[in-house]
Amino acid sequence: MTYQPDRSQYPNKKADGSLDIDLKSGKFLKLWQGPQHPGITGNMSVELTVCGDEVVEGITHVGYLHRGFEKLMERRTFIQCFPIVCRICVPEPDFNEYCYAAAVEELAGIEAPEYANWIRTLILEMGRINSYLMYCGGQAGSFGMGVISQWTTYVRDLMLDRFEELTGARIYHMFILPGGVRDRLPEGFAQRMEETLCEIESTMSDVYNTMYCNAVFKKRSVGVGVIDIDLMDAYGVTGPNARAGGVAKDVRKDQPYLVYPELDFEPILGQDSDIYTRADIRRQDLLQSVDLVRQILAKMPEDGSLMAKIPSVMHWKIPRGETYIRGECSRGEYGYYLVTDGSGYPRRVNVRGPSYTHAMALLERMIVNLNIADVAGLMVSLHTYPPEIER
Amino acid sequence: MKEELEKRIIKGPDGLEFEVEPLRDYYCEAPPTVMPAAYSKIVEDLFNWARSESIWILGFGTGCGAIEMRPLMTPRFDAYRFGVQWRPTPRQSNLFVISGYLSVKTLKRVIRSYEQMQNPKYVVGLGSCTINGGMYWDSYNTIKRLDQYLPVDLYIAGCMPRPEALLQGFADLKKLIRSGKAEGANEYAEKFEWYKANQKKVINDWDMPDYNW
Amino acid sequence: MHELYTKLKQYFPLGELIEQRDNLAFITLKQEQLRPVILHLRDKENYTHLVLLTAVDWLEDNIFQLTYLLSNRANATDIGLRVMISRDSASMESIHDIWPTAATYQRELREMFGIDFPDSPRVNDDFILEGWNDIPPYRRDFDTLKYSEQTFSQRPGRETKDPAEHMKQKLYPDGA
Amino acid sequence: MSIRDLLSPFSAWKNILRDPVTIPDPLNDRPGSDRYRGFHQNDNEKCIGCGTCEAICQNGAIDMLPVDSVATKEGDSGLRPRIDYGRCCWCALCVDVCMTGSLTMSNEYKWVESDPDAFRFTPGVDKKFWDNSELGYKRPEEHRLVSPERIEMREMNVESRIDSFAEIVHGYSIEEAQLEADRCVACGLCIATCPTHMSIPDYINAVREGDYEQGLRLLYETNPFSNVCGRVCTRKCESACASRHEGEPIAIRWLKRHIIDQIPHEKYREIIGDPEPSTGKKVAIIGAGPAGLTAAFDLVRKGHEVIVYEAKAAAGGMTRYGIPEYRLPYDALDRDIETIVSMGVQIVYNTRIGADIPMQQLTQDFDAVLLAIGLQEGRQTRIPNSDHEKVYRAVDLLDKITAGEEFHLPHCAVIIGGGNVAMDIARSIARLQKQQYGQVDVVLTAMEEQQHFMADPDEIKEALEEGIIIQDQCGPQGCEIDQSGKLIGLKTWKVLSIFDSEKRFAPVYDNGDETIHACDTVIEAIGQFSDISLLGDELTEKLEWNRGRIQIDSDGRTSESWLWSAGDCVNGPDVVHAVADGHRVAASIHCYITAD
Repeated sequence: MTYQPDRSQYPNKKADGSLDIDLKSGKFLKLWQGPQHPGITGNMSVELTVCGDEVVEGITHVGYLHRGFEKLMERRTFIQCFPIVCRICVPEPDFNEYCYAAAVEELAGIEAPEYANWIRTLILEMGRINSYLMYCGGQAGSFGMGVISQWTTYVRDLMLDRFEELTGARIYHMFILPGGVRDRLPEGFAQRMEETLCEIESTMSDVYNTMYCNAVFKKRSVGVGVIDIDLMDAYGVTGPNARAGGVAKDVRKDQPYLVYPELDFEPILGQDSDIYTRADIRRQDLLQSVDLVRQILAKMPEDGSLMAKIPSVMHWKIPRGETYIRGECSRGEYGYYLVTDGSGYPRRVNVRGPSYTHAMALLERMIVNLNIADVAGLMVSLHTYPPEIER
Repeated sequence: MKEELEKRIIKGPDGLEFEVEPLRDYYCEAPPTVMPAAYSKIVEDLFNWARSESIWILGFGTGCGAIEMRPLMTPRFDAYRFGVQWRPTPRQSNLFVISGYLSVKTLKRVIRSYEQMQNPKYVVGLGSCTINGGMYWDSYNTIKRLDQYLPVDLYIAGCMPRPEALLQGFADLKKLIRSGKAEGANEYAEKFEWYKANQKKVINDWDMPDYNW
Repeated sequence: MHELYTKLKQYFPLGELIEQRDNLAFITLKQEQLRPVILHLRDKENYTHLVLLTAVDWLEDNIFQLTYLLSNRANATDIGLRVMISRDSASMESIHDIWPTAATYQRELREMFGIDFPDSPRVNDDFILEGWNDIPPYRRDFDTLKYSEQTFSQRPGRETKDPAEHMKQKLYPDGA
Repeated sequence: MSIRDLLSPFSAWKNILRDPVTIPDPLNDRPGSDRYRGFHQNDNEKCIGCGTCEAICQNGAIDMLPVDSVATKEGDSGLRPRIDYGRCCWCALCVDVCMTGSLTMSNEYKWVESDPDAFRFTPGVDKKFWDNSELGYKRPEEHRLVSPERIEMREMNVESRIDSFAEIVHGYSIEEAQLEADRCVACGLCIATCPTHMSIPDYINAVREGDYEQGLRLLYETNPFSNVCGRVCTRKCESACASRHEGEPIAIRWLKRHIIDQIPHEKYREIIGDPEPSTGKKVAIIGAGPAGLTAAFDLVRKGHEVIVYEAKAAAGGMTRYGIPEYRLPYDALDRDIETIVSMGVQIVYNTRIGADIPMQQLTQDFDAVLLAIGLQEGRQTRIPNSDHEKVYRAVDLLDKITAGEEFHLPHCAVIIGGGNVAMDIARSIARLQKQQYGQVDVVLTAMEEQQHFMADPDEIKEALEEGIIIQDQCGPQGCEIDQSGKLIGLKTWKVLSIFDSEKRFAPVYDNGDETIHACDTVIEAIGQFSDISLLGDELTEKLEWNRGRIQIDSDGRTSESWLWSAGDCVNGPDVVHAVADGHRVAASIHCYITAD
């Protein structure tokens, strides 16, 4: 028994395909979800036009977090850019550090030492775990299950403790810099990490029982927010969002970077492409990342060089060139397009966050005909972080 | 002006037509006034004690610092035991935590949210960005000094401050409130013209009344 | 990559090829060649995924470089198509009908670089900025520090001294 | 929908039995981790105020300001970083780049204030509760953002240089020079230490940019002897270099030489520019060494007529007659002199003032006179038998070698002295021995321990490589002569200490530890003095004296208003000091002669 809304009042389409919404008719209501709203992910907003309790049009508004990184980086030297890039994505900052460092290394002709690459991979996977844990809490919260986020935030905090002892900071680690990484693993790190991983696994099994095997959650997420397979390319969908629809795309496999070729894993695929499948893909991805962290700690060399020889950072110039570096973050493809012009400053940096396409064009398309109550759930299920949209 | 702010005639479900003028109907034009302290010091102290023990934060993550709010709301740091909790609407909140940098676009929303909060209300600035621009000191889109636009009671150093530092901040704020020094709302009312002038200097498309609550 | 380039060259006049990596190359195109090349790559060569669309301001040459980065999901290779357009009244054909998601990129370029994409949906709406009244901020001739100093007030009381100058004043003020 | 989906959420109830995870006292239970990047600390003893932290801070969070407790001195600007926590992002780039390792971070992170201006502080000066915190971020050992190692200078190996007077050092290639220049953080601490205050960071920047013409222009602003100083400068600047603290100092001297090497000599004049129009004033300079010629260069540029009187057949003074060719080739010196002459300086050679032209003549013919006669006479040890004909002064021998005069090359020489002149003569003799006798037999004795020799450490290292035997802590006691009157050796005693508790020269020997260094020649290289007989009795009488030296004021002016004195004869032997002196007196003379 599916809900059949009364669509007799719906607006007609105009010749150019847009909707003919006459606010004066009294049939429609404008509803702002965000920026100050509990049902929005971060500081952004969606301007909904509703008819009854169904959305007829949704327009994403971003820019509340715009700091102009791409401009600021143009007036910072290559080393000075390194601390600022992580701010582009708060919940998972490390991909910025990695992509930026890798782009600079490629254009400057530097190769990071192997040991540093192992540590980088470790940090990236830890970051993915964190991001997924945040997602789980958010997804459950968007459907009214507050307790899940209480659990996942706690275990995420344990992971932040590991980050803190490894990198010296909780959120903005500033640890991966062009040329290598800052420091080696602290004494006894692997063991404490193992304890944290066990805690995460046990929490995730609780989450599985209470969220994924929950009639309420299933009822609200199965079959809702389906991304058709033919939308994947048109809207540039990547990451778990694409894999939930059976598109086997994982940058870690397709264009392996760092030490991923030496790790044993397979991209996790789904079929149905709805909110539930995406949530489940992310849960499995999280567990896969837990496994990858274990693999990394088991396989990584005991010790090695941390930094490649880099030019003196005070006068570092990079010859003219351009490149694009991508990595598979928890939300999809994270990329840095870097252009250099032979000076000591980047000519242009463009950050391609996965949320850019997911939260703008895709969300606006998916939100139509959705129940107002499901808007938050859909938005979370696309796993978007506003700061990487507007940078 | 945006279409939805224009004056218009609306036909209600019962068939009656009525005029809507959003800028007049949805907002109040009265400027804020200074709230005098209670007549007796003992009563005022009692009020302040009560205020200090019920810090209700507006759930508006204006910048990166918002990410450290969630650990505070959850069992590990559990700010609730200190009388701190989060509310979804400004009407129920008395503390606005400005979590870091404010883009001009957000500043506009922050001002609206702040003005909608009930007196007495407090503002805490998180991190370098609220003090002197932080790492966005040369950005064209972020304000540099929060105290030019809102009265700030406390600043917490860090980029971003950890949950423990925030708890320290709440503890200090409580002391401030108890001692009767957290008079931001009154200061805002007193220097209302100055604050408005500063706000309007950076917000170019000011399409709302000066005071909206 | 070279193979593909030779193949494309049979159909279209192409500029130089820069092979950055095994799986990433950049090809420079004439403005009017962009649409046919993109359609060819998308439909015949399986470059179905638009990774990004962005611009680079070469102020000294009075040129905007538009970079369309296309990805072939099957063999995991990327091609960056570079189109140079004049900075004066910069305008470019929209490709939102090929990839709907391009409309977002075009909106951003319109706002941040001032490059027009006629017919692109909502291209003239405010996107990231609100009430912006200066030249588009990503242009090289926009000085963010200057703008910031003029618009926002910094906290007073900062001063600094140059070590060499300070030592001169302290140790050899008369210059010898 | 399965029954499981209804029941399984209830499994959460098992957490009822779990211990709470809440941290009881989060304000005190949670210190930052061992490498936490918390609030800054600065060790003010170690800090040199170079401002590199300020330069690298992308947030403009750091100001360099003077503090009361630190004085400005050589190698320490006296400034200390003040950090604005309204800007800082705790990225620790300042800690990473800190040239001395003085800047670190504690693991403290709680700081709340009502006053936004309170967040500016000078770590280590303004007392904070985290000042003594042990934990926190310190730069990891390997993590260097600026290379601590200098680019090695290519030079001739021992085999090919030992029998040759060809220049040992090859000079940097452009790539090497740029890498070395990149190491410079452009703090400018060196400028104050350089006697002539060359704009070192600027000309290093010119190397980095490849703008050698600008580099040369900068060099000539402060030093017309850049060919010379680029090779043999005592490079005091490198002892004030910020890179010295956690690595090797920048090779400032070699970079200077690199600029010189890159520009064809013909272009120098064009780059330096023409002198100012003539003023009609005349200045006489006695002595065509670095001090005299630098002053001449400055004065000629100002449009004055300058005549330099030189007793010897060639100009350059000690740089020509004292420094051996393998360190400073004559053509390099000639280029510097040619440039100076090309500006219009006239040098009258083989003319000794006092003997050929009386001093009074100069006072009549010129508006001002500069005495820059240097230190040409070698000091003697005055030990027993040191008046033997086979006991030489190093400067005399070096002079003969330069002039190409014949002298009896010793088969076996003992040198007394541990300074650069001792090294010069030892290595010159060694080369000649190798050329003529096929083997080196030179012993160098000095009173100091080897690590305290006055000589440049590079010189000592190279001397040892060339087969010179160094015997340190040997105090000369007398020359040994056999019955036929032939010199057969030098007797030394072991030195226990050289100075007394008040730092006065008062050597203490162990006379039981006696060594006879067998040899046929002893060479004394223990210092030089000036021959001031040229002044004549009348002038000597008139002038004011200070411990055997002419009394001068800070501008180099003597008690006679028309007479200045400059260079080694005032300051002791050092090329770059002489150059600095030349500038100083030139400025003073210019003031004097243009005043009336």
